[in-house]
Parts: sequence; C-alpha cells; structure tokens
Amino acid sequence: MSRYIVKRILQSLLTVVIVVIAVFLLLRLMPTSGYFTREDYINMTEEMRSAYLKSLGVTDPAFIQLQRFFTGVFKGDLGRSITVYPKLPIRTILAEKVPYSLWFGLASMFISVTLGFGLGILMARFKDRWPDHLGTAYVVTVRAIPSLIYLFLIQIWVTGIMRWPMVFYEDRPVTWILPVVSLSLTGIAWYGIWLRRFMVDEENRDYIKFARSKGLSQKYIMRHHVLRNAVVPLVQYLPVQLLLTIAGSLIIESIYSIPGMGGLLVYAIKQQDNNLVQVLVLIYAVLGVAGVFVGDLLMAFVDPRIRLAEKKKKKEALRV
Amino acid sequence: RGAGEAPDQYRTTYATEVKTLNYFLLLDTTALRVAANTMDGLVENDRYGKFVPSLAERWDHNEDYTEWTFYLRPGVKWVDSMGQETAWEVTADDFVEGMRFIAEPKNGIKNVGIIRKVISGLNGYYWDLVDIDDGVDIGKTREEALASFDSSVGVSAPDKYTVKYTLDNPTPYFLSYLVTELFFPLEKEFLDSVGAEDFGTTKEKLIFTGAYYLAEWQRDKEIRLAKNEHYWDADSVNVGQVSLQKVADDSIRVQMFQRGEVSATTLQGDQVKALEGTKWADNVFLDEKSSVTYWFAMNYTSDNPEARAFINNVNFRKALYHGIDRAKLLELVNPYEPEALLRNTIIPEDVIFDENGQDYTDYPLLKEVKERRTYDRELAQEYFQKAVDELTDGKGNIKGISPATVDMLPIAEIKADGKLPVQILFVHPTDPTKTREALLLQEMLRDTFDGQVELVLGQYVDDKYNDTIKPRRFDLLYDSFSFKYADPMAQLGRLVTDGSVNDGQYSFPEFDRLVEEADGKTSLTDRYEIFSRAERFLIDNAVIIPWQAGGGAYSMDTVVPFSTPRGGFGVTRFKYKGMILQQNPITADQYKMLEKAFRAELAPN
Amino acid sequence: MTETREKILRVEDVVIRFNLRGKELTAVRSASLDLYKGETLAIVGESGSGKSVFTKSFLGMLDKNGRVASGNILFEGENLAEFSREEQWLKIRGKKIAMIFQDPMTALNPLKTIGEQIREVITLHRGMNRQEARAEALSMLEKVGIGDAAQRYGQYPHEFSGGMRQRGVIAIAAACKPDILICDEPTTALDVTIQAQILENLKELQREMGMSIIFITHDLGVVANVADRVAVMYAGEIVEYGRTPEVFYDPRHPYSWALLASLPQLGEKGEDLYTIHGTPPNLFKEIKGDAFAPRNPRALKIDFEEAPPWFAVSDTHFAKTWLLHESAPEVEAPKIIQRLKEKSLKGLDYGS
Amino acid sequence: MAAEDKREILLEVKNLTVDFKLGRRKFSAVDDVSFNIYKGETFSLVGESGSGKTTVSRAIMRIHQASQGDILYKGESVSGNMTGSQERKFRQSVQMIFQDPMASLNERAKVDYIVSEGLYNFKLFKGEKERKAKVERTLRKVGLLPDFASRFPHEFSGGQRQRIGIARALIMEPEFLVADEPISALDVSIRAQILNLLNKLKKEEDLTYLFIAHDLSVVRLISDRIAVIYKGKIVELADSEELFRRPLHPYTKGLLSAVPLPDPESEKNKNLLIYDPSIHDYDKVPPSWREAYPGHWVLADERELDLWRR
Amino acid sequence: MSDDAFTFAPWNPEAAEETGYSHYSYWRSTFRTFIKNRLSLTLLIIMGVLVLFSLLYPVLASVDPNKVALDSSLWNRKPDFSHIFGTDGLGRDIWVRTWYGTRTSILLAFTIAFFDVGIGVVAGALWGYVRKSDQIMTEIYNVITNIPSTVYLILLSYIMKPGFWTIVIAMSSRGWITIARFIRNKVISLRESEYNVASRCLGTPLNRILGKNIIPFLVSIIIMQTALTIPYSIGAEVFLGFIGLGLPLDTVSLGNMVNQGRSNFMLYPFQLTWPTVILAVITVSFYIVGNKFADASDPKNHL
Ligand SMILES: Nc1ncnc2c1ncn2[C@@H]1O[C@H](COP(=O)(O)OP(=O)(O)OP(=O)(O)O)[C@@H](O)[C@H]1O
Ligand SMILES: Nc1ncnc2c1ncn2[C@@H]1O[C@H](COP(=O)(O)OP(=O)(O)OP(=O)(O)O)[C@@H](O)[C@H]1O
Ligand SMILES: [Mg+2]
Ligand SMILES: [Mg+2]
Repeated sequence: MSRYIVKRILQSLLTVVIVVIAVFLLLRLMPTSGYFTREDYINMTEEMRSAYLKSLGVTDPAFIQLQRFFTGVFKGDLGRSITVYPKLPIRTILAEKVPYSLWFGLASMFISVTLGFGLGILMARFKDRWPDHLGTAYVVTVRAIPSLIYLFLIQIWVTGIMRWPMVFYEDRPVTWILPVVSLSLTGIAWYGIWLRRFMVDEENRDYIKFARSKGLSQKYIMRHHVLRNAVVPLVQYLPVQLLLTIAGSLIIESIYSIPGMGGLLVYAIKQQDNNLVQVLVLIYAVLGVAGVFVGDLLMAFVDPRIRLAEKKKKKEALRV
Repeated sequence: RGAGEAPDQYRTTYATEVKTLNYFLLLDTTALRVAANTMDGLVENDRYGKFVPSLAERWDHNEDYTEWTFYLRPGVKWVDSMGQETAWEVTADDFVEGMRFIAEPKNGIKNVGIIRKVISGLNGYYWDLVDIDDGVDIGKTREEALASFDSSVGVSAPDKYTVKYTLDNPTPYFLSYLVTELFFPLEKEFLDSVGAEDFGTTKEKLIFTGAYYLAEWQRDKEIRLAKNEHYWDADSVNVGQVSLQKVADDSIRVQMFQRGEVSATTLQGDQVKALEGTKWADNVFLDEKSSVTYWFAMNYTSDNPEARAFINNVNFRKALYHGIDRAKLLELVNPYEPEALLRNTIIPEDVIFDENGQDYTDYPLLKEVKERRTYDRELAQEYFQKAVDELTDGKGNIKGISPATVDMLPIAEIKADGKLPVQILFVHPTDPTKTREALLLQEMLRDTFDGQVELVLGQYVDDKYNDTIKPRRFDLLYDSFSFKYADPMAQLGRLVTDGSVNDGQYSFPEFDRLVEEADGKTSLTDRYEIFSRAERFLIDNAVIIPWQAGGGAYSMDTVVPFSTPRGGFGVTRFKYKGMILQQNPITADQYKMLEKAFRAELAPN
Repeated sequence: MTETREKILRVEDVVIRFNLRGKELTAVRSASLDLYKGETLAIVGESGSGKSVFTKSFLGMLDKNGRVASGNILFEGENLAEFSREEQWLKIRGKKIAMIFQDPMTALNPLKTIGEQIREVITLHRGMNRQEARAEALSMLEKVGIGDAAQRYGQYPHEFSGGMRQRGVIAIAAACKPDILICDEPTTALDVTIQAQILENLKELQREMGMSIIFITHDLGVVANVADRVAVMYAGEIVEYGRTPEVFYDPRHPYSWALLASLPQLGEKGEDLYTIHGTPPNLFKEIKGDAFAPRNPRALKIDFEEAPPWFAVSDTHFAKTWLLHESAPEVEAPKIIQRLKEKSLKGLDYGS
Repeated sequence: MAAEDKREILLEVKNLTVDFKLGRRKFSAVDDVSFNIYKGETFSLVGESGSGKTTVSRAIMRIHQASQGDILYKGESVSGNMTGSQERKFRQSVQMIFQDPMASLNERAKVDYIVSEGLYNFKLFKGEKERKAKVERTLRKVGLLPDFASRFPHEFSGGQRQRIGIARALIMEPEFLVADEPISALDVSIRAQILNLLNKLKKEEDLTYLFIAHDLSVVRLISDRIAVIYKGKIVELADSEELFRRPLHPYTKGLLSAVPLPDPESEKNKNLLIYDPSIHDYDKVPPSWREAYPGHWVLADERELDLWRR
Repeated sequence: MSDDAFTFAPWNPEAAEETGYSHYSYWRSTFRTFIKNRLSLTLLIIMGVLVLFSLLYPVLASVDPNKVALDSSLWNRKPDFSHIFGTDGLGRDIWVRTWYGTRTSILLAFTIAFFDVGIGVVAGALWGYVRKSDQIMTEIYNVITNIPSTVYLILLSYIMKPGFWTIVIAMSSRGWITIARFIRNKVISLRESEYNVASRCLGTPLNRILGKNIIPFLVSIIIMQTALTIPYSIGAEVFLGFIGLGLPLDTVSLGNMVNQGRSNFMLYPFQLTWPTVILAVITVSFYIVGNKFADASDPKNHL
C-alpha cells in the first residue's frame, strides 16, 4: 500500500514535470519581448535588451532554465511577475487572488454537490416522469448552450429584477449570490446527471432486486444501498474539483469583477509574462494531478473492492 | 442641482489593472487619475485653466525665462496610506530628489525624454549614466557621475522652501511642464526605506501630498482614494471618496450607470441612439474635447511591397487624405455631429498661444488647414489615379513588385500579388467599436477607390506597441499621443526622423530641418511660424493624417460640469479637486446652462 | 399422502404479461401450482419458459413493465395477486417468502460487508438490536456452512469465492426464517462439487427450519437430488407435475420426455441422444393449442387446434397433453427414459 | 500399450506451462501439462472452473503463448513462431468451437460472413458461387436452413448459434477440432443436439476432438480418453470407461461423486466425497506422473499410488 | 372434435428450426429506435434543415454578410421587412450574417469533430489494440487532461495567429484524447471478446478484424462522439471570442456575433437574440441527438 502510494506520487510528479516542460517549450515559441515591460523595451537598445535577457538567463539552454525554475520552485521561490504586475513576487499575487477563487469555489462546490445530488436523486426517483424531464432539460441547457450566453443573461436580468449591484463587492453579501450560483450551474448539472445515471444503474443491479426481495423498503434501499453505491464513483472526482476551484473561473470572475485567479493566466499569456505563466501552469498541473491522486486514494477508501495494490485505473472522462 | 444630498463618493471603473502606482511611471489613465489626485506639484491649473499656486505659494523667473524659482508653502506634511501625517515635511529637497530619481536611467522613466533637453545639464547627466551602464568609458565612474548631479543638473534647493530650476533655453511655457508627474516631489528617506524597486507597488509603499491619499489598492478589484484631511487646500475638496472599480467586461458600464453603480459613463454612438426616446436621453451630453490628437500613421518601411510602394507615393497618401471620410467614421462615436470631433491639425487648438495671445493653430498656414474639409471624393480619386499611373504599368501590375506572401503574423499574412487592388494592412484593437471603425474604413476605401484599395484588417490582441508597431506589422493604423507641454515641439519634435512617435519610420529632411530651426527660436512668434510651416509640410505631404480630437464623447455623469480643474497638460484633467457631485445625473439642459455660464466666467480671464 | 399435508401456497391460473415498448408479451400463461408445507417443489424448464417470472410474482418482484394480468396467488388467506402497494408486500417479502437468485456474484451489495447485509434483514424483520442481530447472523453463517463466521462477518463480498457468496446469499434469505424459500437456479453458476455441497446445506437448513422450498433449475440432476415434487414448465405453462419419482420414471408429457431423454448422462456411447428441434414459441404471439406442438414429432392434429386440459396420471401426478386423452393413439416414451429406470435399479452413481 | 503407440499422434503437448501476470505476480494457469491426442479420438479435458482448461485450448490455438514446453501438431511445433504458409496450414486444419454462443459470434455480421470468414482469409473458393454453395452445404450439415445465411446472429436461439459456430469451423474442413465447453452455456434441451452433431461430424468428417468440459457426466458419452485437470495440473488420465470405473485420484473421485444424476433414487443415496488437497504429503517428494494401470495415468507419489491402487 | 384430431400431425424438423424472430439488422433497429423517439426525430430534422440551410444559403443568396452600409441610418435597424432579423451596428443584415455565421461555426465544429474523432478513433484503436502502447498513451492522456482545457486553448491560440485552423488545431490536439480513451476502452473489451478470439483462430488478418469485428462496434460511439463534439466546439469558439482569441473579428461566425451582440445587448437585444437562438437550437439539437443516438445504438434498447 505505501509502496503503491510512493509509486503513484512519483508517477504524478513525472506527469507534472512533463506538463511543465511542455508548456515551457510552448512558451519558448513566443517572442522574448515577454520578458520586458513595455517601457523597458522601448527605452532599451538592442544590446541592453540582450544583456538583460542574458541576466535573466533566458538565453541559456532550455535545460538549464528548466533546472533553475524547478530549483527555485523547490526552494519556495516562485519568482517575480514581469509584465502583468511588474516586479511583484508571484507568491504575493497568489496570496491575494487565491482566497477569492477558493472561497467562491468552495461555496459553489458545496451548492453543486448538495443541489446536484438533490437533483440526481429526484431525477432517479421520478425516472421518466416530469421531474426527470425537467432536470434533463436543465442539464441539456447548461451543457449544450455556451455558458457565456446564459451567464451574461443571468447577470443582466437577475441583477435588474432584484435590484442588486451588477458586480461583486466584497462588503455586500448579496453580490456573492449570483457568482456562486453561476459557478454552480454546471456542477449541479454534472452531479445531477451522473448521480441519476449511477443510481438508475444501481437500481437495476441484481443485489438491489435481492435487497427488495429481502423485504427492505424502497426508501431504505434507496438510502442505504442505491444512493450510497451511486455516490461512490463520484467521490473520486471531488478532490480534483475541489482543488481546481483554486484556479477560478474566467468568465464568471470577469463579468462579476472578482479579483480571483480566473483571468490571471489568460492575462499572463496575453502579456507574455512568461514567469507567471510557468508558475500558474505548474500550479494547475499540480492541482490536477494531486486531485486525481487524492481521488484515487479516497476511492480506495470508500470502495472496498479497490485495493491500492492493484492499480485499477478507473479514470474515465465522465461526459454527460 | 439634483434633488437630495450631494453624494460624497465618486465611483468609476477601469478595465485593465495598473501595473504600478509609482507616479513617475504613469502608463495609463487609471494610474494618471491616482497620481493626479494623490500628488500635488509646485503649481496646478484652476477650473479656468490658469496656473495657480499649489505646493509653491509663489514663483518668479528671470528675464529670459531660463531661471525659475519657486517658494514652497511651509508646513505641508507628506501623508501615508492611512491618511495620517508623516514626520516628513514637503521641502525643496524633495523636488531635487524627484528630479534625481527620474534622471536615473535604471529607474526607466519613459517620459523623462520630454524634459531632458529642458533642464540644463540633465541630458548630459542622463546619457553619461547610460554610457557607463553600457560599458562605454567616459572617464568617470558611476559614483562620480552620480555625485555630479548637484553641480551639473539645473535643479537646486537654495533653502528649505526654495526650489530653483535652471533651463537651457528660454522657456516661457515652463509652467506647463510643472503639472506633469516629472516635477512631482519625492521624499528621499521614504524612498530609501522602501527601495526604488518597490516604490509604488503597494499602497504602503507610497506617501502623498495631494488632495487624496491612496486608501485602498486591491489589485484587479478596487482602487480607493480618500480625502486627505491634512491637505493644504482641504476646503476645496468636496468629494470624500473616489472609488475606481475594475470592470473588465465593459459592456455593462452603461447599465451600471443607469443603476447608479458608477458616477459617470461615456457612450458610443449606437448607445446614444438607443437612448433616444428613453428617460435617459435627457442626460446625454457631449463632453469637452481634449488636447490629445489621433492620427493615421503609415508604415513607410512595410514588408508588404504593395503598400510600401503606395505609401511612399505622395499622391497616394493625398488620395487617402482626401478619401477617408473621417466624419463618417466618427458617426460610430457621435451620430449627431461627428464633424465636431474632427481635428485637422496635429497640434490642438485652444492650447498654445503666442505673446500676442494668438492661437498657434490660427497661424495662417494652419488656419486654412484647420478650417478645410478634407474629404473630397473626386480629388481623392484624382490623386489615386495619379499614383496608379506612376506606380503601375497601366495593366494593374505594380512596377517592380513580384508576387510574394508577406508574413506579418500573428497579425496577418498577406498574399501580395503585385497587382491592383493594392492591399493595405490596417491594424486595430479587438474591441467592438474599433472593429466596426475598421470595417467601415475598409468599405469606405473600397467604395471611394472603386475597389482598387483593399484594406486587410488585422487585430492586435493587447498591446499596440509590442504587437504591431515595434515588429512593424502594419501598413496603416491610427495612433495618438497626449500633448505634453505647451509648445509645438511636444509633438512635432517627436515626429522627426527616428522620433519616438514616428511609427512609420519615414524620413523627410525638410521637415526635420524646419523643426530644428523652429526649436532654435526663442521668440514665440518666430518659433510658431516655423513650426506651422513644418506642420503644414507634414499635412501637405500627408506624411501622417490627423484624424480626430480626444475626448468629446457623449457622456452621462453626476459630476457637476466645469467644477474640476481644466487644462491640456500633465495630470490636470484627471484631478477631482473641486469636483461637485449631484444626486441625479446631469441633464443635457443643465449642462448647456452651466456651459454657458462657464464660458461667460472664462471670457474675462 | 400429500393431501394430508397443509397447503401453504396456492397459485391458480396466473397469467403474467409484460409491456415491451408498446407490445404485449405473455410470459406466463395460466400457470397453477400448489405448495405444501415443508416440501421442496422443483420447477424445471428451458430458458425463457417463465420460471423466474412466475415465482417472482409471488413476491411482487416483477419488473416495472410486468403485471399479473389474472389469476390468484393465495397465501395465508390473502390474494397476493391483488397486492398493489409496497407496504403490503413488505409484510411478505423476506419475512414470509424469500428468494435467492441465480448469480451469487451480483446478488450481494459489493460495498457492504456480508455481516451487515445479513444483520440488516434480521434487524428489520425480527426487531432485534444490533448485538442480538449480530449473534443471529453469525449463527446463520455457520448454518450455511461458512466456517470462521466471526471473521467472515466483516468481510466484503469480493473477498468471498463464488460458493461462499452463494452461501452468504442463502444465509440472508433464510435469516428471517421465511415460510417459503424460492431458489432461482441458485447453483447454476457454480462448479459441480460446490453445487453438491450447497445443495446439502440447503437441505439441512430446510430440515432445521421447516420451510417450504420452490427450487427452480434446468438441471434435472439437481431436481432429482432436492425435490419432493416436480413441475415442468414450458412456454409459460406448467405442463406436468407430480412427485419426483413419478415424473422421472414415468413422465407423460412429450416435453418432459424430451427434457429427460436429451440428458447426456443417460446417453449410451455410439447412440444418438434424443433431441428437441427448434426453438420455443415467440411469446409476443398468441399461442394456439399446445405450445410444444410445433417442436413435437409426435404432435397430434388436435395439438395445433386446442390447448390440452389437465389429465391425471395418478392422484399426485398430472400432465397437460392430449396424449393422455382416451382417444389418443398409444405412444411410447423414448427408450432412454425406460433405461433410466433400469439404470436406477443398478445404482447409477459413478465411481464408487 | 504397444498397440497404442502405433496410433498416429496428431497433437502432442509436452510440459506445457502458461503463465499470466497478475499485477506484479506471475502465476501459472497451466503448469507442466503433457498429453497426446491420437488421430481420430475424442480427448476430453475435465476440471472445475479456473483449472486452466481454456488456457490449454488457447495455447493450442496460438492465442496464448506457451511460457514453457512445446506443442507439436503432426510433429511440427506450433507453439513458437511460424511461417506464413505453416500458419495457414495450421489454421485450416485446426479449428475451435467456443463456449458461449452468445459471445462468440460477431453481432454485426451476417451468418453468411461469419461462416465464410475462414474461406475469405485463405481464399478457399474460386468464385462467389462456390463460396455460397459451400456455406449452404455446411449450414445444412449442421442442421440449419440455408437461408439463415442472410440473417444476423441475434435472430437465433443458443443452440442454433452454437451450430453456426460449428459451421464456421467446419467449413475449413479441419482435421482437428478443439471444443471448449461447447454445451455448458446451452439449455438442457439443446445440449443433446450439439453433442449428437459433434458425434455425427466426427464420424462423417473423420475428425479428432479435444473436448473440454467441467462436468464429467457429459464427457463420458463422447470421449475416448479423459484427462482430469486441477489447478493447472493434470491429475489423472485414462480411457473414458476406465476412468469412470476406476477413478484413482481423490479429486477425480470427488468430481464423480458430485455429478448430479437425473435419478431420484440414486441421488437420494448420494455419497458426496469432498476433495481435500491437504491429504497429500508432497512437501518432501513432489508427485510425479505415474501409470497405475495400462493407459491409466495419475499424478501421485509412490505411497499414494499403492494406496489408491488397492 | 373429429377423431382425426387425434392422429399424428405431419412433422418437419426443419420447419421447427425456423426462428420466431423477425429479420434483425443492427442499423435498421438503431435507426428505428432512434426515430421512434419523437423528440430526437424532430431535433434531427430541425438540425438537418438548419445545417442544410446554412450550407446552402450562402450559395443561393446574393447578399454579402459583410456589406457595411456607409449610410448610418441603416445601422442598428430593428427587424422589419427588409431586414427580418434587423441590422447590426454597421448596417449588416443579421439574417444573412446568422446563416453565414452558422455555416462558419458548423464548418468549424464539423472540422474539429472530424479531426477529434478521426485522430481519436485511430489513436484509440491502436491504444486499445497494441498493448505496448498503453503505458505511453496513458501518460499522454494524463498530461493532456492535466492541463486545464482553457489554459491549453489560450496558449495555443495565442502562439498561433487567431483563425479557423488555429482553433481547429487547438481544439483537436486536445479533444482527440478523450475520444481515444473511449475507443480504447471499447476496443479492449472487444479485443478480448470471444468472437474476436474466434476470428484470430480462423487466421483473420488484422485489417479485416478491424474492419469487421471492431469498427462496426465503434460506429455508434463515433457518431455519438461526433454529435457531442459539435456543441462543445461551438461553445469553445464563443469562449475564445470572449477572451479575444477567437476567429478574426471580420469572420462571420456565431461566436463573433454573440460576442458582438453582447456588448449592446441591453440596447439592441435583437442583435444577440437571433444568433443565440439559432446557436442554441443547433447545440441543443446535436447534444440531444447525440445522446439519443447513443441510447438507440445500444442493442438493449432495440425491440
Ligand atoms: N421485464 C421484462 N420485460 C419483458 N419481458 C420479460 C421481462 N422479464 C422477463 N421477460 C420475458 O419473460 C420470459 C420468461 O422469462 P423468465 O426469466 O421467467 O425465464 P426463465 O424460465 O427463468 O429462464 P432462465 O432459465 O433463462 O432463467 C422471457 O421470454 C423473458 O424474455
Ligand atoms: N488472459 C488472462 N490473463 C490473466 N489470467 C488469466 C487469463 N486467462 C485466464 N486466466 C486465469 O487463468 C486461470 C485458468 O483459466 P481458464 O480460463 O483456463 O480456466 P477454465 O478451466 O477454462 O475455467 P472455466 O471453466 O471457468 O472456463 C484462471 O485463474 C484465470 O483467471
Ligand atoms: Mg430465470
Ligand atoms: Mg474456460
């Protein structure tokens, strides 16, 4: 078991390293002007620029740069932003932004899970009746229509009708509602549809029939057998989603002006802030990999069939 | 006045985060706003545009305007981000330190070029340091060079409350420099305590002398200014708080105004039109124009051979000059009276006056330009035909050009076939209005030149300079530069060969010569006369094509008009000192009334 | 002798229909059955003949699209066929009538320990507290032949072998001491050796608890082992039933003959086995006459016209075939079947 | 014995071991198994689930690789690499019938294709007409109607599908057929059909069978010789009647005693023998393959052999 | 009852072999099951009509969707008879643009789907069939899925010039892997299935095993995945447009129209409404049709 964990951690590390290297190589395709603030660039002569690049170590072989990057990360030094927040330590930026994304993420995750599970249970219980159809319609809408459109409409209309401020103000709790709800919409659909599917699958299992023949009531079976077992495969995905809430949501943070992580990467890429891009990618990769890893551990914990020794990868991309 | 109590908070939005609030490094209007309101310089503009005392109580200058002495208001303390007075008083040394800071090349103060040749000794000092940093042996060590500042640069503090500037040339308009950030003071001890690197990167790393202090700076969310209770002129500050909210998605700004979430908004043309017949129509008024000028720049050294050939042909440039219906383009912004926004000259009107009070743009050579209507379809076609005759073999083949694929990626890739229509890459930002402008321009040229001029549209995603100008990935674009000080040199001096705003990299020795000649004159009339010839040269040869004035947008506002400082230079127009807010949005009638009253007050000044 | 015994369950003319995407399928057509207290009744028939559906209806366990269209299922003075609400069934299921399914691999909840799954029923039906229920569950595990019950109690199904799981399933079903235990092919998925052991356990359990068992299988060997009486089912009908020796040694319905005669165990080297041709009828269609007739080489013309009624062979042995009609021609059962009797006299068990 | 040796050996399995990887662990599903199959006989392999029967058959069919040992068909090794023409010859003359008729037919192909798949592979027909004729003839041979060719497997009952599977093998005109539990997934009433068919084909086509089953009672009817396999090892091998008459190994005995018989009388007196592997004492001397009676082999040590023979 | 009734009936063992089943064809049943569902049939028809219309419209109609009106009175016209969806801020006809935009978006989505599914199927088949590739493919899968899709899209769209093929490359270079994963799982289960073993025993060459034994079972997954990729691709185009990395703004696409219409939504709602409605109908149709097809292609749901 512990050997398996060690092995998995090493494997995850490998994945992270590969991701970072891939992105690192991609970044090298971009012009080096990303290492200057615009003003510096204009003011410097060509020689000054190359000297500056040299001092940054950008002209070193890729391998050396990577090594330096990883060493820095290892020592807890994430470097400084170049163009997005010139000279600001990246650690400071993260410290400012992560809490917003995290709290919104956690709140919406809580809502997604509770409402999503509620929806799933309702849909499974009233399978092929109107609650199921209604739920399906909701899921289809959320999944099929580009989220930008309905999120925007929700912002315009709901704030108009409720006379709420259009953007987020930290000191006004009503302005937290819409971002959190908007963030939860897809999650609710996701949990709902999968829980429904798993529950329906479970309900058709032989052991459920057997449980019924034992004289257990429908309610009891639903609660103690069907729901419990249907939740298990979803448990695996909770940690990834939880961890990735740190990454924030681009659209929602943008339209509600939430100073979270969501837009940071886009912005860093657009501004060619290579240091920042690299750190962010590293973080996302670590979060993703760690999430999957914790998910697997959790899965092994809740599902007695999975012994960690048999690395039984049940990592299917769930798609609605 | 609107009903109810006047609000105590001015709220507005900004779209991109400021990178630093180091007031010597102003990069965008948001930072300008903060600097304008948190920092006072020696002088300022009042609401009529007059230069009035600020940190300097009074000043004098020598006969030929080469020595200026300012006498400081004693007892003014620097204030920190809590609004508390610090131990430091604003003294003459702070102004010397400010100059020392911007004179240091390592601090990367971009705008220092504007005054390098004004303050005596500054230019030499600056380049010495640059040379030393580049490893050039100039017979001095860096320490020696730094030590020479006090003796060689024309700024000094004869006593605690006296600042003295020595200038290379007679500069009657010197006061207009003083409202720029370059002349703001800097407290050395504070700077040393935070370090030059970090100065201005958080609110704690700044101290203030202005009407407001920076009470909150939450990146990507809010910048909040609060009234400085220790301000020397606190009585003139009517609004207690200024809040700048970051709203990246600006499609909702008008909504936010209508719902009372922001104090002011500008409106695009179709937004104005859409408000027709609503209750908001009453609240729309046309703002004043600013001294900023937009012009079309052409790339004389483009990689696109077709465009290069045509742009280097004066007849073609004139064809564009007359063929672009600028007013039509401005209908997107101002559907009702687009002409009002046009500007035909490079130097703005109503800003520069000679000893006789004559407006520079009313000098005869320019007056004609200023008043002409440039759009002339027939004339444009005529010029175009001439250009075609000169540049093509008559069968639509452009002489000396073989087909090639021009790589201007990521902006565009052009298949130059060496034939008419001539393809010209027009580069514009991605925002919807600018995109529509580009499309309209494209259609306009197509229409005017019968399809022989084909605008290829390219967008830069974020940064005009880095994405297009620097890598020279454009044939045509519009650019704008704010007017820095009250002399034509401020713009024309930057438009010479290798000038810093010469985007097109053209070289017209005649123009360069005229500018040099003008700059040598000390008599304003002479000076302006020669400048007007130089400017006329640019326009006659359509080297660049002036387009429109900045500002002048349709707006809705709760700020009582004309209550804030007025002036075309430096940070003046961003100041909120004196600003009065009202509960309800200003109505157009109110605006007109106040404007009339204001003009009347202004006249005697 | 059977008459004196108490009839615990009486099923009369049950018809079961399924609705399958708009079409109607008759899975059980007028099947009747009596079950006596303490006996084991086996139902045999080929796949799809309706054995499972028929017995599931005693528990109200038909799939949602199925229903008992007519007939009575009489148990303890109530007609189960008329039950509609879940609460009614909850009083019967598990407590009075319990059921075991074919596949031990899937009948247990993989995420609960075996112990929990037994205890759950005991707590529910017998109102015991945790401790008592646990003790009871342990003793059940031992009864079905699971050694080391205390340790096994806390294990999950995947830690059990197939045979163990099936024992676990039996323990669960028997935990409430039901009056009737329906075993739907409980050993088909298991190896013969394990099957034999489990059958022993089951018989023992029955002796101890005195319950009646309905045993569904298509393995006649198993029937011979466990059953007191046999019912032969074909295409949703019971075509013959009687005491086990009667049906084995003197079957009367051609389908019963076919079933027995085609057993490889009875074959003789070099001789062909008796075979049944063709496939069972399509249940979507109305069946006219004897359902087996198209596959029956000795079918009479009347078999295609009219369904045969029950004919009594003895007091306890009945068959539904026109061949028993007085005007029917004399037909011999296949040779193989006659051989069974001879073999039986010799003692057929191999190798001892 | 001498007489036996003269019989032609069609297939020779020598010390066959097949290993599988289970995670990190390796385990031998088939462990050092040897037997010969003579031309024209039906050789049965009997054992409980998971004992390695299928693995043996698949090793013969070259689906699994032998980890050790050798398989010789007509004297030529078929367990290693083969040239194209060798492979072709082998594939034609050795065919397999599968356990589960539901799973062994391609649901998306018509019977016509399924049956002629082998013909296509080796171009065993001259024209469409000949192929059709072959398919029709083979279908008839297994008792199916020729016009079934145009249908899909879905439409058939288990017995019919199994016959389609047999037709698929038969059309190649093989000499040797491996039948892996061909009847255990079928309904009782249908098993007889398939057994009869296999018997008939054996005679008519002069086939040799390797017949795999888990139920001893079934194989008696059709086998000439029977091998009993337990946990990857063959524990006993004898002529069919001999084995039934005189089973030696306790496992074989247990297996025999457990077989349910369709006879209430004998079932009532059934005496179940349960095999307990711990009765062996193999710690010091591992068992070896010994001939207890002529042609009757058993896996035992010296002591056991004596004991059992008594 | 005549005595004759008790004589033996004629017996034909062959007739007994006749199956009771109707002639079953997988595809026919799939199709039948699919069209039985009225909703999916309706959506399929709507979808077909929309797709066909958008593909044909530009061929048949003569109005240039990019025709800018120099006359500003034609800008922002509300829907009327001459412009049934109204005009946009430059007087371009929204009806015409909607169809051109639909075509662009559909072509984009189809292209992405084509590459996604094409690469996904080939890679997935190899991944599933060639055991040795499993480890490396799994690692690739981990790497790709561990880079958040937006990050990846943004990076690539930025490095390449914004445009049709950039989006295609950005989307497909990532999207194929999930499809490959689906295919792999299916192939693995097929690879081990008995009928495949049977084919191997018959010496069937790999290409025919693939063609006859594997691919026919994948077709339903392929169709479904294709159908589901389409709404996703359209959504991605809209998203990229939102962050300024979408198709060039002078390209008429639904994403661009939505993003342009959005900026003036409160003022000229019709400019957003119509493209959105069409877009929603298309994405929802593909989504539902994809899912319903998946249901219909499952033999369990066949009659
Ligand atoms: N839910 C259902 N919907 C439709 N038809 C059903 C349903 N359940 C069973 N059937 C049909 O009813 C018939 C009888 O099925 P049943 O399961 O009782 O057969 P069985 O005799 O138990 O067979 P086996 O030996 O294979 O278990 C079959 O034709 C089956 O297809
Ligand atoms: N491909 C494989 N990989 C790993 N293990 C396998 C594989 N195939 C079979 N085994 C294992 O090998 C052992 C023997 O299996 P095999 O299928 O040969 O048994 P069998 O006697 O045919 O059983 P059954 O009667 O159930 O068909 C079993 O433990 C099985 O789990
Ligand atoms: Mg059944
Ligand atoms: Mg097997």
